[in-house]
Amino acid sequence: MVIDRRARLVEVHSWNDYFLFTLESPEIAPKSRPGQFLMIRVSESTQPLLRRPISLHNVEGPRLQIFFQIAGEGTRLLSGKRAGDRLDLLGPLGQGFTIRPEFRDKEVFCVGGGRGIAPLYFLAGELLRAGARPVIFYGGRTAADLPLRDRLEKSGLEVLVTTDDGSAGFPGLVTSLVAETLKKRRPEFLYACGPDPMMEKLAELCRREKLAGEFSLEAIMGCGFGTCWGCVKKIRRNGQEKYLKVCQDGPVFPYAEIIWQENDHG
Amino acid sequence: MVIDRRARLVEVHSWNDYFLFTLESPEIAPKSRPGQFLMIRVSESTQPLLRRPISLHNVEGPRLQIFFQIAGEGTRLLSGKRAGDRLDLLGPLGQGFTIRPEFRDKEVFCVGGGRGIAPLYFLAGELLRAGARPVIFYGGRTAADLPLRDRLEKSGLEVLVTTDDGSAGFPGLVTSLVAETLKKRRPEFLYACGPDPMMEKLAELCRREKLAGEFSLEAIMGCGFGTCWGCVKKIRRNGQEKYLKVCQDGPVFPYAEIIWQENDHG
Amino acid sequence: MVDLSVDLGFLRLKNPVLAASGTFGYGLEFKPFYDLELLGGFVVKGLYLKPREGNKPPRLVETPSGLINSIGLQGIGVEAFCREVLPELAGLNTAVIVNVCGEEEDEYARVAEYLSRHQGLAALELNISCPNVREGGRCPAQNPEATYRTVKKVKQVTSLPLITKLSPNVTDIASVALAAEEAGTEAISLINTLLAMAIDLETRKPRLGNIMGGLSGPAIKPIALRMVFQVARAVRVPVIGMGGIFTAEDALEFMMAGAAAVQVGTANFVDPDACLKIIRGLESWADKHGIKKISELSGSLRV
Amino acid sequence: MVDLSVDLGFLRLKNPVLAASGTFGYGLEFKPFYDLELLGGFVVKGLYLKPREGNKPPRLVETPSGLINSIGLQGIGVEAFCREVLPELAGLNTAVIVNVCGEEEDEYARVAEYLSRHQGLAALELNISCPNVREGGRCPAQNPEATYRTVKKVKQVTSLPLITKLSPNVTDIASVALAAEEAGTEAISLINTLLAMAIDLETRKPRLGNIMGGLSGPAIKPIALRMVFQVARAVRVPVIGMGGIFTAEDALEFMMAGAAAVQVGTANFVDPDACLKIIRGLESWADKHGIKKISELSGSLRV
Ligand SMILES: Cc1cc2nc3c(=O)[nH]c(=O)nc-3n(C[C@H](O)[C@H](O)[C@H](O)COP(=O)(O)OP(=O)(O)OC[C@H]3O[C@@H](n4cnc5c(N)ncnc54)[C@H](O)[C@@H]3O)c2cc1C
Ligand SMILES: Cc1cc2nc3c(=O)[nH]c(=O)nc-3n(C[C@H](O)[C@H](O)[C@H](O)COP(=O)(O)OP(=O)(O)OC[C@H]3O[C@@H](n4cnc5c(N)ncnc54)[C@H](O)[C@@H]3O)c2cc1C
Ligand SMILES: Cc1cc2nc3c(=O)[nH]c(=O)nc-3n(C[C@H](O)[C@H](O)[C@H](O)COP(=O)(O)O)c2cc1C
Ligand SMILES: Cc1cc2nc3c(=O)[nH]c(=O)nc-3n(C[C@H](O)[C@H](O)[C@H](O)COP(=O)(O)O)c2cc1C
Ligand code: FES
Ligand code: FES
Repeated sequence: MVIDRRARLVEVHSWNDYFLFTLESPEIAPKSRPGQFLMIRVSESTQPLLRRPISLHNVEGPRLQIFFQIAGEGTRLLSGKRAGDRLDLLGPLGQGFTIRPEFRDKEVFCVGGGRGIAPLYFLAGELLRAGARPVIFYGGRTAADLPLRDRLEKSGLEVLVTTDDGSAGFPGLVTSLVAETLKKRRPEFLYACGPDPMMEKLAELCRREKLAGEFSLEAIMGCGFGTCWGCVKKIRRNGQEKYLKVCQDGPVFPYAEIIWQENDHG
Repeated sequence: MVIDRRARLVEVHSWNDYFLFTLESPEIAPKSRPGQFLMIRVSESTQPLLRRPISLHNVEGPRLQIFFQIAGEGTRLLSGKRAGDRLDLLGPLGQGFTIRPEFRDKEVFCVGGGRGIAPLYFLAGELLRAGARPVIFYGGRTAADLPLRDRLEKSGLEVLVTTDDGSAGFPGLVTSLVAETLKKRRPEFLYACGPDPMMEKLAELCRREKLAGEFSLEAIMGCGFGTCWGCVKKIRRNGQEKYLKVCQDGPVFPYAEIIWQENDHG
Repeated sequence: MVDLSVDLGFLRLKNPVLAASGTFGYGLEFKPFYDLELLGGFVVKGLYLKPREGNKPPRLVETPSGLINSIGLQGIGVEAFCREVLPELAGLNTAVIVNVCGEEEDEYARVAEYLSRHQGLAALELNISCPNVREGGRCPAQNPEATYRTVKKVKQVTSLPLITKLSPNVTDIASVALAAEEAGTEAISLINTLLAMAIDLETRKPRLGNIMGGLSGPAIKPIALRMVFQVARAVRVPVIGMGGIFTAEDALEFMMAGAAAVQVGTANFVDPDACLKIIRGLESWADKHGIKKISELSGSLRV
Repeated sequence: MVDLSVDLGFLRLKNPVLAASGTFGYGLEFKPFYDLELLGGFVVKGLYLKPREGNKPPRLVETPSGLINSIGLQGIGVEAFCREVLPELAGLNTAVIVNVCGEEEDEYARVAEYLSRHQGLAALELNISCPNVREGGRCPAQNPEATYRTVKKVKQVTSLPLITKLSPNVTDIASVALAAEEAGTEAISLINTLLAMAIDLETRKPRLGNIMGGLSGPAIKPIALRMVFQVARAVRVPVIGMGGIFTAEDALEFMMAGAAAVQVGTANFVDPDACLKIIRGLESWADKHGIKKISELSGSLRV
């Protein structure tokens, strides 16, 4: 866990309100694992006050990438940065995804909804390196919400695409495609990142199919490094239900531990 | 008094922390008089909250210019704008300088300290147009604080320059040069804009020399158009001492009306 | 199209947006920016019996997302107001409300009485909550008994509807609201500014000539919203909410928390047409969300 | 080079900067960022007798230049703290202070008593001002009598120096401070958070699971500074100021207003090394201004 106040923004790609940043942070990049995240300072003033949590999208040597969507003021400010600017990063934070040796030569599903695709690219790369066969499910509202489709396909990954409005790939929810696919193929493990309702549905599916898996949760974060107790979610662990910190105990949790509460969706 | 939310920033010049912006505002420019000012929105967020008062530095057709120095967060944000950006202006505001017909063919002194030079360029232009002979006194701490020297001289104006450290022009305070000059030359009127201590000294000088004049005051402004009563200064008018609004009754006042209070300097 | 009108019982507003006292001058200052009749109404600057000088400058200091002011109710006094300004406002087809001040309880009553003899006012707003005129920022609204007494006295001398404006500088805002209600106020408005301070390190002096002042603006919105929520649950009279409202979304939060109408203060300085923008924003939010009457939203918070 | 040390009478600090309770975990979380011994000290998160679950999420919401939290003092309880954490802190050459909580007056005393049996603590901070654990945000520090009783009770069971932490949600903060002083507190710290609220328009629900929460950060600084000024003028015991301190300049304002030391809260989230930066900033400001001892600045405001 390091503060890098001068991470250089090397390259910016954008598609409408989606952005892919390449940053140089020789202190943070080499320590990073898939599923971990950064806390990024988006303003020099007091407005907005807090850093913003953004997943590690990819790492290569001293460089790291992030992929994000404009959701509000903070991400809008972030999107205004230009190549050459310096960013203030804190990271890498949290527990990443687990990659087990027994995944070798096995299929594993990686399900991303919307901006939830962000950490799965890094994950898929590591899975390939570990000899596993990742299959990416990538769901969006419309074709325009799938900006990473090309990038994923070009990496030699199997990518199954869905859109709510049918403008690209399988028409319907990504969860439906996963359900369909599970009828024919049985993966060793399922990773997911996306909106809570998507993940809740996936959890049901996995439970029914007795499939193990890990999901990455979002929460509003005060600090990102375990000190404010602001980001907790109800987690069932060792037989006990407790508020655990998404930033420190997560953001990745075995889905079976996650207690989906209706009030947590908003 | 108009709100122009989309005044286009046409051109930016800068010298260290001094900036000259050319803006296109066909609604505001033609209505503007020297000594009037704009209230400029510097941030889209709530920080800083208020608009910033900046004098009209010049006007030509639908274009206007402002000249400002970075003093804090607001002016720093303003300085970050680029050609092509749109600015949100409110103006023209306040009572400008008075130009009397009897100034024709007479010498008038215009004394500017630091950023206080801003409104005097516009003023000098109008004085020339009215047939008067403006003499500019331009004081700064060092040569670097006199970025407009060239521009003024190229306009065919008589420009007398002073620096506190002697790095350019007459060494010493601009008030000393005015005092020296008054021993030899007697202007019809004296205009001034600059730090309070400079103007207080000039007021004394003018009083002693029985010279009429108008000074432009600064005050922290809430609204800029007379509604908050936040910008008041003690003014002696019609035999009464009253708190008048700098934004609406000023910023230009006959110097004899201004009551210099020690506590108002900071 | 949504019906924006709201009925306060004693007063029908064409929309729930009023400009707040002290931030809207005597109203006329805003004529260059828009037609005042588009407003639900406006509250003119606080008036005493006599003209007032106001406090020593500097009177303003900006703070993070906020503004501290120590104007101290500089103004022309109620007589000059009725003579010079009121005739220009009286014919307007919008609710014109006067903010009534007093050094002591009697002066409130005398100002109210004086105003009641004139035509053209929709209501009086009793400003028992200004932190800028008494030693240490104290005001009657910090005390339920003083609140009760002042409201009662004023009610006795005027038949104009009374809105009592509360101070946030209290331990228990609901108890003050209840005291005002018991004394007969027709409505409660809140919040006035929070007592605050800033220091200039170089001079080692307070940044305000008056040492302390009142904090307003977005910084205080979360506190104001909480207080409106607490008061709306406690009283039966309508509540008019304010404190840091800059957007239609801000206004909607106050309405959901229980406000029947809102006031917009500091925002008028930043954007002279802030009230108008907020009214338009309410309209489009309501239309987008299929709201037929804006008043349905008041108190619609699900807790 | 300025002498940064400050003497609180009962405790000498190497510099006036403490990390505030609830924003610094149990201290250990900050070890990756800097050497904790560089701090004047730190206050660990509030502790009850037993472990506590804390409040229902969401627990945080950002507001203009501020943060509302409704953590509700989730924590491991004083026993686990003394067993598992304290041994790691006890040897540190800096002031380690524990923030003491209680459901009722007795629990405060029991937590204090339990802690007093252990080595390694410089002082206790009595948290009678948390708005997140009782109905409607109420707390003992809203009442001078309850404050007096609680402080008195705790004083009877501990010989550790006591810092009483006050709530800003009061009409007259000085009267509460005086009550704490009379009951024997060695110091006063203030302010805790301001009771606040935010609403999600789409769900029409409060943004916090707990409905209300406490506002902190730069937004509240002007209010905190005013209260520190009022309290420092009223009491003789040292005052520790906090509320929105993000920079050395902020800290200096609090000292000039009368604080002997300061605490840094929310800033620790934004910049994990905020305290360190503030200490360095104090040093360079003092050197630039020819200040020999930082403590000279306390109460140096010219009014
Ligand atoms: C561990 C983690 C990793 C993340 N990784 C990515 C990523 O790689 N790419 C990406 O685009 N986004 C990511 N997010 C989400 C991202 O942090 C939020 O979109 C962002 O903080 C919103 O800030 P804002 O100021 O733009 O919007 P705001 O105006 O603050 O909020 C806009 C909306 O988003 C909600 N929101 C605010 N903060 C969060 C949050 N932390 N989590 C979830 N919802 C929030 C608000 O309630 C509001 O409805 C991640 C979140 C977490 C917790
Ligand atoms: C009528 C008028 C015309 C002006 N014209 C110009 C101009 O043409 N060019 C130019 O460079 N500046 C001009 N100023 C000054 C300019 O408005 C301030 O420098 C600016 O508002 C400071 O904002 P900031 O956010 O950068 O600094 P802040 O951080 O707000 O303040 C920096 C310092 O400046 C002081 N200050 C803040 N606001 C004002 C103010 N309104 N007047 C005086 N001091 C202030 C503060 O107390 C502080 O000491 C003018 C001011 C007025 C009142
Ligand atoms: C400069 C200024 C002057 C004010 N004058 C008055 C006043 O005369 N009477 C009054 O009741 N409130 C006065 N207020 C308080 C506002 O009406 C309002 O209650 C407060 O500012 C909170 O709302 P806001 O955050 O929208 O500004 C004043 C506020 C400001 C900023
Ligand atoms: C997330 C969070 C948790 C807090 N927990 C505690 C606590 O356990 N005990 C306490 O006395 N104060 C607690 N506080 C209050 C702070 O210690 C401090 O009084 C307040 O936040 C104001 O300072 P700041 O603006 O610098 O944060 C907490 C504040 C925050 C933001
Ligand atoms: S974000 Fe602070 S503990 Fe998780
Ligand atoms: S700045 Fe508001 S009255 Fe002058």
